[in-house]
Amino acid sequence: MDLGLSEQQELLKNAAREFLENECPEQHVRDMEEDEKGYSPELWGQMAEQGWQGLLIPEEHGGVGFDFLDMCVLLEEFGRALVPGPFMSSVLGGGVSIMEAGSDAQKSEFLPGIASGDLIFSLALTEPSARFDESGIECEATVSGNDVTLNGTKLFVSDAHVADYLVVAARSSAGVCLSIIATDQDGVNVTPLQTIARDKQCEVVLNNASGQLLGADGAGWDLLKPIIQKYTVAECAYLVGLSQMDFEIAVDYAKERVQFGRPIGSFQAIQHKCADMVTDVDGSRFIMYKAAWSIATDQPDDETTMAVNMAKAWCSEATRRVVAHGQQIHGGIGFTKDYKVQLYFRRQKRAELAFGDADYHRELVAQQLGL
Amino acid sequence: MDLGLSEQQELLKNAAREFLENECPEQHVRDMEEDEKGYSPELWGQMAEQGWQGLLIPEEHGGVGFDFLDMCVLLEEFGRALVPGPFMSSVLGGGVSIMEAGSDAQKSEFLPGIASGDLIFSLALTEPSARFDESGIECEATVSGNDVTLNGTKLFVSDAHVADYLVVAARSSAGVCLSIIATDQDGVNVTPLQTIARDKQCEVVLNNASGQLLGADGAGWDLLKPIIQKYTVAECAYLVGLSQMDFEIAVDYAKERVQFGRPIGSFQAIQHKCADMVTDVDGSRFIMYKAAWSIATDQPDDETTMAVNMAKAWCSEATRRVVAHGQQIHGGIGFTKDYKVQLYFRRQKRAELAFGDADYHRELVAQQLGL
Amino acid sequence: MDWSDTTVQSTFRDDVRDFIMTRLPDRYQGDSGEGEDFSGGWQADRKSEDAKARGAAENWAGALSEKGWVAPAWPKEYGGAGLTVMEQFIFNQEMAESGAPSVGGMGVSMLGPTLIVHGSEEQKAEHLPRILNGEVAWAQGYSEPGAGSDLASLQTRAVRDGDEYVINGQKIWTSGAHFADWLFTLVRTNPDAPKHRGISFLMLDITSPGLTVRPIIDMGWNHPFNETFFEDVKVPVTNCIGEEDRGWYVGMTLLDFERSGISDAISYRRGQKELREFLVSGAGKQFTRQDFSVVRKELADRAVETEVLFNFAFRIVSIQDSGMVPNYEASVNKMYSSELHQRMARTSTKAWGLYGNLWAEDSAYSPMNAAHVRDYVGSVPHTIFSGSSEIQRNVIATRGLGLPRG
Amino acid sequence: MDWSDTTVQSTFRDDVRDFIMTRLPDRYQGDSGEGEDFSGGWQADRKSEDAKARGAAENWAGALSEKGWVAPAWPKEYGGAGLTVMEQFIFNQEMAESGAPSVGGMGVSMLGPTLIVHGSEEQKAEHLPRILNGEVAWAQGYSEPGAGSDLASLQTRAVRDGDEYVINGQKIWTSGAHFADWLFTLVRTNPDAPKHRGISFLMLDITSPGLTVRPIIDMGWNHPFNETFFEDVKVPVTNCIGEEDRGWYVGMTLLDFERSGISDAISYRRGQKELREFLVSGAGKQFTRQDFSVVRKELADRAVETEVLFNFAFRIVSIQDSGMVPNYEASVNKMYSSELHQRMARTSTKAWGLYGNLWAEDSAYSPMNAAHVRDYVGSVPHTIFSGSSEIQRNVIATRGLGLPRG
Repeated sequence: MDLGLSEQQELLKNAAREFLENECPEQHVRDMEEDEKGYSPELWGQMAEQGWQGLLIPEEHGGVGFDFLDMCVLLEEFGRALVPGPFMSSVLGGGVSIMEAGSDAQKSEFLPGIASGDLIFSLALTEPSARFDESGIECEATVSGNDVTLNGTKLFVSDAHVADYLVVAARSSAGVCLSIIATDQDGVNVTPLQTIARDKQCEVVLNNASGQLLGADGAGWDLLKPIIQKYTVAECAYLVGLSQMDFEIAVDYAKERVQFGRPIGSFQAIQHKCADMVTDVDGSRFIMYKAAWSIATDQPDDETTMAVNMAKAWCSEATRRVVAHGQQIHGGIGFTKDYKVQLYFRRQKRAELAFGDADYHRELVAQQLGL
Repeated sequence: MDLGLSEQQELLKNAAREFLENECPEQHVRDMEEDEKGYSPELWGQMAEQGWQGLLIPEEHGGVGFDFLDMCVLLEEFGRALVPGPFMSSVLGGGVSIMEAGSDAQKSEFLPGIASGDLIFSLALTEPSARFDESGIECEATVSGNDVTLNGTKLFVSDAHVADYLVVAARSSAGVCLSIIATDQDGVNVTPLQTIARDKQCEVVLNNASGQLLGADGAGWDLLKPIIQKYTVAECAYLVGLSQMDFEIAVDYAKERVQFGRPIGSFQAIQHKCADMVTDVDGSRFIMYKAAWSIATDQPDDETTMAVNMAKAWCSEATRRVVAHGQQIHGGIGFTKDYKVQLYFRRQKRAELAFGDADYHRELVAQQLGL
Repeated sequence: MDWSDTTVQSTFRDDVRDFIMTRLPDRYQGDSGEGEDFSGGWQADRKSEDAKARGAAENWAGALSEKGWVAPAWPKEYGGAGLTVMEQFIFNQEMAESGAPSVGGMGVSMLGPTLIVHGSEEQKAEHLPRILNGEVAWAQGYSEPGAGSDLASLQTRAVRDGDEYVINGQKIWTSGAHFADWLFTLVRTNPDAPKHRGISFLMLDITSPGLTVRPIIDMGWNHPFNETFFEDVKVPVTNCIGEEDRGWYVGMTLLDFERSGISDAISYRRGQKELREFLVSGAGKQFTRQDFSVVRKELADRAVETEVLFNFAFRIVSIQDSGMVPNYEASVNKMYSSELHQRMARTSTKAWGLYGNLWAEDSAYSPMNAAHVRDYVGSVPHTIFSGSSEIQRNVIATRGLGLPRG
Repeated sequence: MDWSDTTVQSTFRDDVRDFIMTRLPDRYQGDSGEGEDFSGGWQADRKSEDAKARGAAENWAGALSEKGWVAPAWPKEYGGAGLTVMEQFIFNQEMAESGAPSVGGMGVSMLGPTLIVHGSEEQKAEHLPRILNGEVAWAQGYSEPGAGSDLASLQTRAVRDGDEYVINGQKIWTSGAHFADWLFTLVRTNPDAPKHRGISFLMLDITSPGLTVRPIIDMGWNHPFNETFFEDVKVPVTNCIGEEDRGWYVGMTLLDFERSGISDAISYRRGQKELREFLVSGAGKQFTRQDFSVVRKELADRAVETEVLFNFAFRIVSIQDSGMVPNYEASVNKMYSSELHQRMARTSTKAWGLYGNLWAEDSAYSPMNAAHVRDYVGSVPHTIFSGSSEIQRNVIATRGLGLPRG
């Protein structure tokens, strides 16, 4: 029993914080909101030099070979700094998918590129039905040997407009299958959507797009399960960092802002909001890490599944409460575009919704509780 | 548009408050918690002298002939004073049932006795299934002409142990039927249950109990609808008065109780609770009166139904929030049996549950909203 | 107790309704209200580059003006309609039900009544007619960066120099200043007096030299507010309303307006109805989350809460109609309405699942033109401006319930 | 980060578990904990009229004593087990999981450690052994009618008279005093000093002349608390722990106990599990409300929240295990746990619909012996005693987050 970080994790965290404070300041986040690509290739390269895109990837494939807990430590810092760009798309959506489902050849072909940052991947999971379950996969796949031809529309695909490859979940005659497709082909048509978080989620229309099978045909849904679990917990880690920073900004503001001759943080109404915020943030952190630990240490399936659903159920709501309090504590200034706290408010919503909000996961918890 | 009381209602309210402050003080409420009957026949008689049991009953049948809104004004005062005893059972469960469903002969036979307080009635609606809908009526009725024979168990029947007659909802070959049965017969076996509110809810076992039909055989459920609606709103009125008083007690305490050298009511944490309490109480009052007005002025059925469901959905939750805050503001003293505020906390739960809690009525609201 | 109209009220309601039906320009038909940035409202339209918008604003102002309904609450002698509180309420109800924009903005609601109570005859003669004929739109300059909830600590200085005040300082949250012609503002004329007693109430032309209006873009990319900077701005002393240094009390004048906030309740109810209808429609179902039942309960709660808000509004007008002045009740309305607004926006956004991400109004993928996610952001300041929820609860507790000040 | 035991921890856990399984008297098997009025606990049993209860209390105390586990946290030199914080945690976990009652009450948890830190050798020699062998049970007399959250304003006076203090005043909420033999209390010895600096920490025999213990019956008809009245009660000055007038600091001694509150989390989880199992069982279904789906979501939420509480407990012990002292984290635990307790009681009660009325433990109509409606009442003071939620939030904000005091 130990809820502290390991020495290696502390190092990773401190290095990430320092790096991101320098290289991904608020202005960068704002710039990327207006940027067509939504990320800076230069920063992307620097992150790769830090070994981050390859953090989870084994050394034999050009990565660093850290475990999933370590990745969550890093992603907390990403949330704190609101790092824009396709990091999670490429690392979780691409890297993890290939690690979980890929052949040795595919691992050798793609993982080094992901680790080095030379390749950008994304996971094309959801469709206009916006469902997270197996029946949500309706995109048509025609499988012939190792070749897959795809027709259909995938929606809310993060960063597809800058991805070199997509991991696509589709439905073949054998069931759900995964495939890897290159985006630079005629059959792939990507349109970014405007979102509350000003991130890049895309419509991807597949019209006889061709690619290669990833994992066995028909095994796609089983293969997706650990991928989705990791991605879900990764979103929780992002939310933890995001809400921690929102909370810190709000507490700092409450100490500085004076009204009625005293700092507003001396008023009980503000103090108690701050107390609730720290409770929600801390609660989020540990329930997220429990799920991450459960994955990283390969705990029994049912325990891991429960831990993941609980984490996303809690983090989705708790961090929403945090950013709402953050806005209220700031008063008018917090509502302006120019002040930083609103960046956190808007981005919370994206991660809250990603892979299902609290209601979705609460339902899964209820089922597992035998209710 | 006018949300104020009429002159007559002001008079009724003031008279009731003065009477109850004198005749139904806290000690009386406490005494009746331990009393086997649960009410004082003396006070019961005095209330009848005030005309209260007959408030709704037409003058031709010995009553005062006020309308349902007036009754709710009175019941607010009952809630405020936590009046123990079978008033609602007899007046709403008996009087209203007979006014809605009774023949002229039945009205002449029973209403004067109800109005004078000589007869006590109660409505035996729910059963061990604890359902409020038509399918919850499973008690067997055998109807022959005007005679009804009953077999089954009714549960949560208020004040049945002191009632002279019960209005029983049962199921005959024709559907649901209502009947009036005397309690002083072998086939009626009444057992009071111990409750959180220390009111008297009873198990009533019917074993070939005989009585007379009330309304047409098979028409019982339709006849029950306006009875249940009025009873439900009456419970809301009781809750409004109860929560108003709980709130007033808490505000007074917050003004008097000194900690850290100042009244605790000067702390924002307490002030904001009080502000939320008054919002909940006021919200309860007007949504209750809207439903009562809708009934009293015979607004269209769908509007009345919606108003009633909304009132109980809101009042059930809002008053629970009020009494919870009331306890918290009082700190330790509020938890003692000897201090008055706990009486309100416990009684709120009974009325919250009566005729369905917030969740039950919220569901009905959702249905009517087309959801 | 009566939730329905008297015969007289009902006749007046019919008049208003007929008038709106006949005279409301097409542009405002079926409109669901002004945008967060005043788009679609009278203030924006009268300064629009689009001649049709300008025409609609002008026509509608003209039509209201004929009936004296630009300023329904003003006394008739000043060109208002002199409506009773209950008539104002019915008027406002019908305007809100039809989504018709009001005309005259803060000139009608704030500056005019203040002038009527505290202004000199010259001031009234100069300004009131130009508010009523739509010639001049007003903005309010009260808040400052350091004076928000604690407004009386404002620091913008006005120094008397002969027949003029010279103003230096900064105002913030001057809503609609970018559509306004004139500004009314509170400034400090006596820095040595206790904070409420050194403030004056001034009017000034927004084009005065030294006065700069800078847009504040909000977190929803709208432009509802401005910062206003004063650098040696000169204002004739005749533009001071009421006595010098007594401006706090001039600014706090309780206006004889109906203060029910009924239009919020009406707009919430309409919004929820539109949402529910869309949700169960064919077009809506394609967006609706699979596990819709989770939202169902919340939608029912929001409907009940809106009913409570209606009653709070009815209560206020009942109090006023009986000749009394609401106390804490107006604070309850403001607090409850703004918090309900935020809950409603959350519930609505939740209904769309992943589609709750989408911001573009014109995308085929955005359910109901992304109105709800925009409202999720746009409702954020409603618990902050015009007296934050914290301030409202303080007021309810101390002024309303008599709890001792902290 | 690790949610599992190390090998060493796991071995110790097995030891504790084996011990409990072997030695726990039948009376405590499958017990789900002490009642609100201490019924079923060691304190009540040792004074019970029922010889079997007394025997069980004695046997269990004896068994724990053999292992030194009556006072697991005390240093071995004083007869404790000298367990590390992590061992204490595991011990407490296993005790809670099995529902085994702890022994020694406040003598072990409060008075003993205070004596160990501040007591004289004579005081230690006199009192510690009698706590460990179960001979003396202690109660705490801190709060007064006028000194609740503001404890330091306590007024019970002790006046030095030769070798004795003479005490006059009143204490309240002296929990368990009706089962106790001795009382430790804070009294004012110097009324002229600043309020924290005129308080002394005294021990006294509960049978001292002039000392009266009166039951407080709570709103659930239980008797957990007492009022204690002092009329010229005489206490030898040798019963003062630490210096005179320094009692506030003696009383606030931070004890080297594990402070995770893990037993709450364990009892909540067990309670929820029992409820869920009963709800879906045949026996449960007959009580369950028709529209059960409304409770389903809440039950899931409570389960998630309990997981959060577990982590808060794990966090505390992790901090302590690494040699640091928890700061605001213990306040988070207390506040969160007590508020969760109330939510849980509401949710559970709601599951039963009308059956949520029933109070009788022994009625066939009471689902699960009316445990939930009793808990609905019984959980009321949990957000009040031992530092109310308001106080905890103040502490979190000021001590934890460094916000300025109000």
